[in-house]
Amino acid sequence: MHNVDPADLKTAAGAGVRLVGVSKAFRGTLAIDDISLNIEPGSFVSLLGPSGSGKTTTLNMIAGFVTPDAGQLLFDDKPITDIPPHKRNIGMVFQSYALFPHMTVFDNVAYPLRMRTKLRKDELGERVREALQLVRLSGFEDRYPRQLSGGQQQRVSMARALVGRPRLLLMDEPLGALDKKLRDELQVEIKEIHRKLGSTFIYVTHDQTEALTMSDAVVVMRNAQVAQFGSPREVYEEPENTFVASFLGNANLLPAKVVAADGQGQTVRLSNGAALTLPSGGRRTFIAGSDVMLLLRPEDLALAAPGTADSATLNGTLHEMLFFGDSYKLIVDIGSDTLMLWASPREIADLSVGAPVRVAWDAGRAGLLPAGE
Amino acid sequence: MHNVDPADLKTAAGAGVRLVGVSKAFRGTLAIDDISLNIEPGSFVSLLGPSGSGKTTTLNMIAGFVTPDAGQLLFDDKPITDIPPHKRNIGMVFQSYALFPHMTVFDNVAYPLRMRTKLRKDELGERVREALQLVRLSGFEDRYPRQLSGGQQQRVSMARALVGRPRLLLMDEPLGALDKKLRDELQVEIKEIHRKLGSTFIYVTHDQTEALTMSDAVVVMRNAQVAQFGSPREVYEEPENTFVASFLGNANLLPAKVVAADGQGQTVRLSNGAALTLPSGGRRTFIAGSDVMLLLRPEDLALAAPGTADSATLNGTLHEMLFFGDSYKLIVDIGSDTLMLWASPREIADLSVGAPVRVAWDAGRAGLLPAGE
Amino acid sequence: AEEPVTVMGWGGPWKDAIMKALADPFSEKSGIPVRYVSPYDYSKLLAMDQAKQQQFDAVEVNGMDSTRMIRDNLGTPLDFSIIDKNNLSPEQLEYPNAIGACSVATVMIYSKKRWPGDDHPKTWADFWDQKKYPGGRSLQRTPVKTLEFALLADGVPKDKLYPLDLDRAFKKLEEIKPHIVTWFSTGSEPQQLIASGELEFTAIWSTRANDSILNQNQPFEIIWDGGASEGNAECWFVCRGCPNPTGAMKFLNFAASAEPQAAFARIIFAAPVNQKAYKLLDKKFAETMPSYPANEEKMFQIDFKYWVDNYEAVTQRFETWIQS
Amino acid sequence: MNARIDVWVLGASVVAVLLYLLFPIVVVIGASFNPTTALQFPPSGFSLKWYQEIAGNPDWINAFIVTLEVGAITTLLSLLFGVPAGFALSRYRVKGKTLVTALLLSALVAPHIVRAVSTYLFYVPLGLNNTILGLAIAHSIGGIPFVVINLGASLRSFDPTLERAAVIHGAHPVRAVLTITFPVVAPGIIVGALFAFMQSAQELLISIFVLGTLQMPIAVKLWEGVRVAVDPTLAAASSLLVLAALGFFLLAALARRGAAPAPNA
Amino acid sequence: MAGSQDSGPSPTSPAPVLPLFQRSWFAPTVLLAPTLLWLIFFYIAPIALMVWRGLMDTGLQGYIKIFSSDIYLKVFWNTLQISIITTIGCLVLGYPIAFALTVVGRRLQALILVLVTLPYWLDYVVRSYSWIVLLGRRGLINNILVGLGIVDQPLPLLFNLFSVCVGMIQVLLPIMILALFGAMSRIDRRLMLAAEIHGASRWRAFRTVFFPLSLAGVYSACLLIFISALGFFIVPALIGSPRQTMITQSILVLAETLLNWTDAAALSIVLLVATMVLTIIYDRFFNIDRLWGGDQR
Ligand SMILES: Nc1ncnc2c1ncn2[C@@H]1O[C@H](COP(=O)(O)OP(=O)(O)OP(=O)(O)O)[C@@H](O)[C@H]1O
Ligand SMILES: Nc1ncnc2c1ncn2[C@@H]1O[C@H](COP(=O)(O)OP(=O)(O)OP(=O)(O)O)[C@@H](O)[C@H]1O
Ligand SMILES: [Mg+2]
Ligand SMILES: [Mg+2]
Repeated sequence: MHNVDPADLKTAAGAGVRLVGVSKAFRGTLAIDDISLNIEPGSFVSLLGPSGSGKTTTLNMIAGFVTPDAGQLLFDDKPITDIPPHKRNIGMVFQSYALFPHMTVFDNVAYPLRMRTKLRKDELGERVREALQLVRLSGFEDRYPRQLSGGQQQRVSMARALVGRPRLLLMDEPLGALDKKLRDELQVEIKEIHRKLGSTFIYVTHDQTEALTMSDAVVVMRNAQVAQFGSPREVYEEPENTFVASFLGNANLLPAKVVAADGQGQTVRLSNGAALTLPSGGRRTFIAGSDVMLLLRPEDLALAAPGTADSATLNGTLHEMLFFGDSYKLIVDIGSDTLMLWASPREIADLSVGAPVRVAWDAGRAGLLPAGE
Repeated sequence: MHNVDPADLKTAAGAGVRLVGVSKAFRGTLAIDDISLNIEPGSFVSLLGPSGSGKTTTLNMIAGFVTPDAGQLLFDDKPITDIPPHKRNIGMVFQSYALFPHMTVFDNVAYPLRMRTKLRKDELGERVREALQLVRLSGFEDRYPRQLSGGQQQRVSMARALVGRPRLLLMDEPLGALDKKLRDELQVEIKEIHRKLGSTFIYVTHDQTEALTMSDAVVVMRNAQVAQFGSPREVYEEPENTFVASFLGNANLLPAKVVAADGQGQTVRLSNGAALTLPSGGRRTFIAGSDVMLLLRPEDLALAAPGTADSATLNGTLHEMLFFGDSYKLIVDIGSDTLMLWASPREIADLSVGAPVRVAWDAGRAGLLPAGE
Repeated sequence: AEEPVTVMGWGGPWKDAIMKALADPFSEKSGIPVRYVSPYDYSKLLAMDQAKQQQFDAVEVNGMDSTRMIRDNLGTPLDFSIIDKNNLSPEQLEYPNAIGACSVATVMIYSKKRWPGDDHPKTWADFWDQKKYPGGRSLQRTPVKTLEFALLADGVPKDKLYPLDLDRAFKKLEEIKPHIVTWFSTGSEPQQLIASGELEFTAIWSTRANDSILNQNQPFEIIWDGGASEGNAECWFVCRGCPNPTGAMKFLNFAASAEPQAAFARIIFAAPVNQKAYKLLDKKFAETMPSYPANEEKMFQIDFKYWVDNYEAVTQRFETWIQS
Repeated sequence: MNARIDVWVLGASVVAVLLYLLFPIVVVIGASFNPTTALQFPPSGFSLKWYQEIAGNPDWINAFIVTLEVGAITTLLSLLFGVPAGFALSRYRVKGKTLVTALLLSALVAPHIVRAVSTYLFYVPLGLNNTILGLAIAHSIGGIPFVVINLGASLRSFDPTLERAAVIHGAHPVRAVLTITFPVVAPGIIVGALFAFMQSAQELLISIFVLGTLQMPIAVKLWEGVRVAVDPTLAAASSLLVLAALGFFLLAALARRGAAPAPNA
Repeated sequence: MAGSQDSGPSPTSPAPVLPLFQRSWFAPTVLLAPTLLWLIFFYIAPIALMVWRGLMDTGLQGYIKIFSSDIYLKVFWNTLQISIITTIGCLVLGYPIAFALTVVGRRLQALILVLVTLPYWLDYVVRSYSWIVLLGRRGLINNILVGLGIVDQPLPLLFNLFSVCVGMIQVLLPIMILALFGAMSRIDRRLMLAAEIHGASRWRAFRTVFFPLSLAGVYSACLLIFISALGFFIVPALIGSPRQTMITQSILVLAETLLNWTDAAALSIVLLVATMVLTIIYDRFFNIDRLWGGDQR
């Protein structure tokens, strides 16, 4: 499928980007509220967050399209205002594509090359065709943007951003309009390009799997602020609050009270009365009596063989069972709360809704978070 | 979270839609090629397919915005041309949102009610607020579309389509710009509304999980044609060809040759020499000597305990291991081909890339598809 | 080559006539080229003079503007060593620094189709008599001549017109106002309106009347009685401060002589002032000319002196009246 | 779509308005074939003699050429000054924008006779009278507002993200405007340029004053004829102008065929 | 159909953001200054000089005369009345055709556009002749009406307010249509589809979506037509009656016939100032920024 060898790509040093206490309001709506970020040169950073949380605005600010009301933006440690946008050597995929309607696909993609380089005609053609091949659009060179479907337009926009091998690539949901299959392919391509180019990539997505698999660091945004900034593993495995926990992947969050806490571990009691003990580890510790939220990821839960009684299991009834293609999603009612977990087709062969089930949990992987948001 | 009781919603009989041999070309590009579909009244049908496969065009045709070059479109068994668009009682979410820029969010959403009903002012306000609450946009009533983020605009578009409780709802990637969490919530809402309304829903998506979980029937499109039309289970478990198999979910497709076929089952030989026997079942049967593709879904594969030798295992080396949040994706090299499978964090605790592994497969769930194409 | 003479005047067919009858033969004879500039615009001539950038050498101006030119001394004294007085007739020398160029008049014409018999309108009183002679009529949108016509219609003898009794004239005009189809302002308007049947009778320039009747065969007839003659007031001048006064004098010498005047009249129906030209004209044709003595007698002479002095005030009054 | 009343009503009103707009053309072309000197419609016969007269008369041909020259320079000047002004007015918060606008629009109404006399006097020391350039400069005052307004209207709908996309991909902002913004809003600029040309071609009084002694654009040529006498030459000249415009449109259409495809399929 | 550029979601404000031009006085100054200087030098200065000379010669006499005479007030009123009727007429006749242009196919669109712009090339003077043919007492309309016995006296259709408006509308209609069409073609057609699919009949979709969106274009087109109409003189002179005398005709009489340039200049200044005042009033109500593409509110 991908015949282009990204090893051809010239390696450019990635640019470092720093935001220091940046804010921006639109007519009263706070779109960015005192954000500070340090994006390492050459890293792949994803911006992740609910719709309207300020991702596009942050990107526009880095590109220089939106001037912050307060705070400072540094590009390679220089204030960004010292370098005009067209000299920053940035590539950008716009959420609304922003293809030039009066140019063919070829000319759209060739645009950055024509602006930034003095390539010979054949070299230029070569590079453009290469970029189009990367996004699986060979043969569409002579079409105009309005003759393309939504997803095709998005891919042209991506080819245009990549073709110039920029030092910083800003991508605003570049795969948003694509199907899973193409998306998977292009994710691999993008990572490959990132590796070979050495540029800094800032990637906005609303797909947390995408963010987790592709990035060196993830910025989780919420209400114009940064909810957490860290490596994919950190934000997934050690979320700082329930928002991050539930936004990234699926999370069973059960209200609980710490009943005992010592060097051995912490014991919490759920609202249905069950008590669970977590071994002490790198996680947060709470004093006895605190209200907490117990975080159990569905993948750390499994159906236990019926009959076995164990402190690391919870009893419940099967409330719902949903077909998900490769697996089934089970909702188990454990009294005051429900648990969600996955099961393979084999495991549920003899189960039906309403049946009593036991859920085993992995105490070493459970976590405690402060209660109340 | 969802305080609106969809039981309030008046139940309207869903409309039936039929396409008979419909085609449409745009200046030489065949966007729809002789498609026939029968969409049952009240059903939830998803259109799924790669970017540019003709989904939006199909929807536009049903809405009456694009006139077919050939074929016929029936709406409740009447040719669609007999009913002007505004009398068809359709709701539609446009891929490009198509919000009225001169109206506030409130007026946008109230539009279908003002056109189709003579509600009192307070009833109207009630219904609009209800719809906005469904899409989690309470409090945005007085904004104008250009003051909203991409995802927020999309949700307004959805509220507008839903508010009139139409007999047919056409949705073109209505959740495309939303994050997974909101998407999951709204998927549940949409299903709930579908159940209560009884309307027919035609739903375009590029997300196969969405298509499989929400629909009564799935239309998989490819190159302007219908690749397969059936229930989610049918298309997932009994794909008619390798395209459908690999487009829906992940598929390991291994070229193989049938070496024996009898009442007991079929034996195939892979290119690395391994022979596998599939029990006879409802699937397609091939005569001995045929070239086929062996379909093994990742979820039907598992790591087998090392050392055990079994006809239902394949030997290989671990080629790659990717973190996916709730699980790891493993790529196993089995000589001529690779296999993809999932493993939980616990299972891979002691594995590293390069290690020899054995993969167990579920013979009862494997499938054979015609090779070629 | 000789320095060209720049001549300003009316354009269109007028220009063609000037070129054919005057300019081309002159150039042929003298070798001096003539540059003819149109359209006629007296304000432009004035602007050039004010700017001390006069570019017109010779101009032929209408009666009103002649009088103004003389008043404002925009002309140059004529050099009678170049201009041969013997070729001229005395009428041409009535005004200082000027030579009579052509004679035009404003007259009434009526449709012979409408009134084929002898019972046709004959006087301005008839023109005013809407009851006896119903039909479309028009007058020019200017107080000059129009007020005189009104007074004639009201019974003022033609030698007692000036100074005009304005109140009486406007009172009389008030009678006809509702019956006027249009107040024309260009020479071609009444011609068009006759051709398209909008007008049964109208005031019209004699040149245009002859063009309609003789060239376009419109069934109309001129009433010379009570016509307004410009007499000898339409003159050639050599402009003050012009670039080529000598050439201009030479041109005037030729243009004012009998033969070119006759040729000019034949083409555009503008009557010669030089009476010697009548010898060259066909009798039948001569009878259609306003300066033909039999015709001139029936008309009154416009008193341009009166008009130049009162033009602005009366025009303001006329415009106020006509617009209300 | 099947036949519908609203479509019929719309179609009928379009046809009616077109008839109204085109009626004078029909009359003028018809009258230009009249064999006698009267302007008459329907013509009393058929004759091409007025066309022959034009073809044989260098005055008419010169008038066409002068009109083209003045119009072309006017258009150029209007674009040169109108495009930057239109861009500035629609893109920036400019102090006194209302005043600038009022100034521009007033140029559309300023009575031409006053502009003619004042421009003439003003030109004397500058030596611009009797030059094509001088007239074009005077006409550009009336052409600039058309360019500014049409460009402003087009820029209004222009998606500024496109400009951002160009800048971020390496185009200097000025280059972004030149390679992206202007091509996209080109139709607006072209319409403005067309208007600028037309107002120059039809302007009368300033032409008479500024270009007085030697040359004469077509509008003046027509007007001076009318003031004295109308004959079908005027109709023929007008008809030729219309036919020339039609030919120009046809050529443009032919040239565009095969170029960029339809904007909204 | 599939998402074209011009209407994609672009939530951030369309404010001028070209970074080079962020020092906000610099670029607009560089861009506007030549044009302003050009206008001031070749348009304002000549008139100002002439007015100045007039003031030197005769003082304020010209202005006093204008404001103390009924005739000029009447002429101003005529001008205003005719311009308003012309503007409304152009709008009423031009709107449907401009709308039709946005819905027809490309070929038909090109054809109609050519037909619409064609009359623009016809000389003012010659085309007024055609109105005599149509509207005269012996014109086509009266011949038909009298011939059919609908009326027994020919209707007075020519040389009055009616004919002036017929003539002026015909002259200005092409500009109106092009201006409206320009504005309308920028409206996203999919919005009409969205309206129809959500229950609006075509007429209501037009009324509630297309029409309000077209208003900005309507306002600026009307201003353009109105202001152009103010300066007309040939049409009212040839097919109007003296009662429809417009301001430019009066100025012409003063300047050309009476050679009174001082008063002519004074009257022109009054007209120019009136135009500017109208523009500023327009700004108050409709926000001049719309003309230049500013924000809608
Ligand atoms: N021009 C504007 N005027 C007013 N509010 C705005 C404007 N642009 C953005 N906002 C608001 O600022 C907030 C952040 O918007 P932004 O576009 O950055 O969100 P986002 O994270 O990109 O969302 P999405 O995933 O939906 O694209 C939103 O609440 C939005 O409504
Ligand atoms: N107006 C048009 N002119 C030319 N080709 C078009 C036009 N509209 C669509 N197409 C082509 O028709 C095909 C189908 O387009 P369609 O918009 O239906 O795709 P889609 O399945 O909705 O894709 P996506 O998921 O990317 O939105 C595409 O190849 C597209 O390029
Ligand atoms: Mg966004
Ligand atoms: Mg689509």
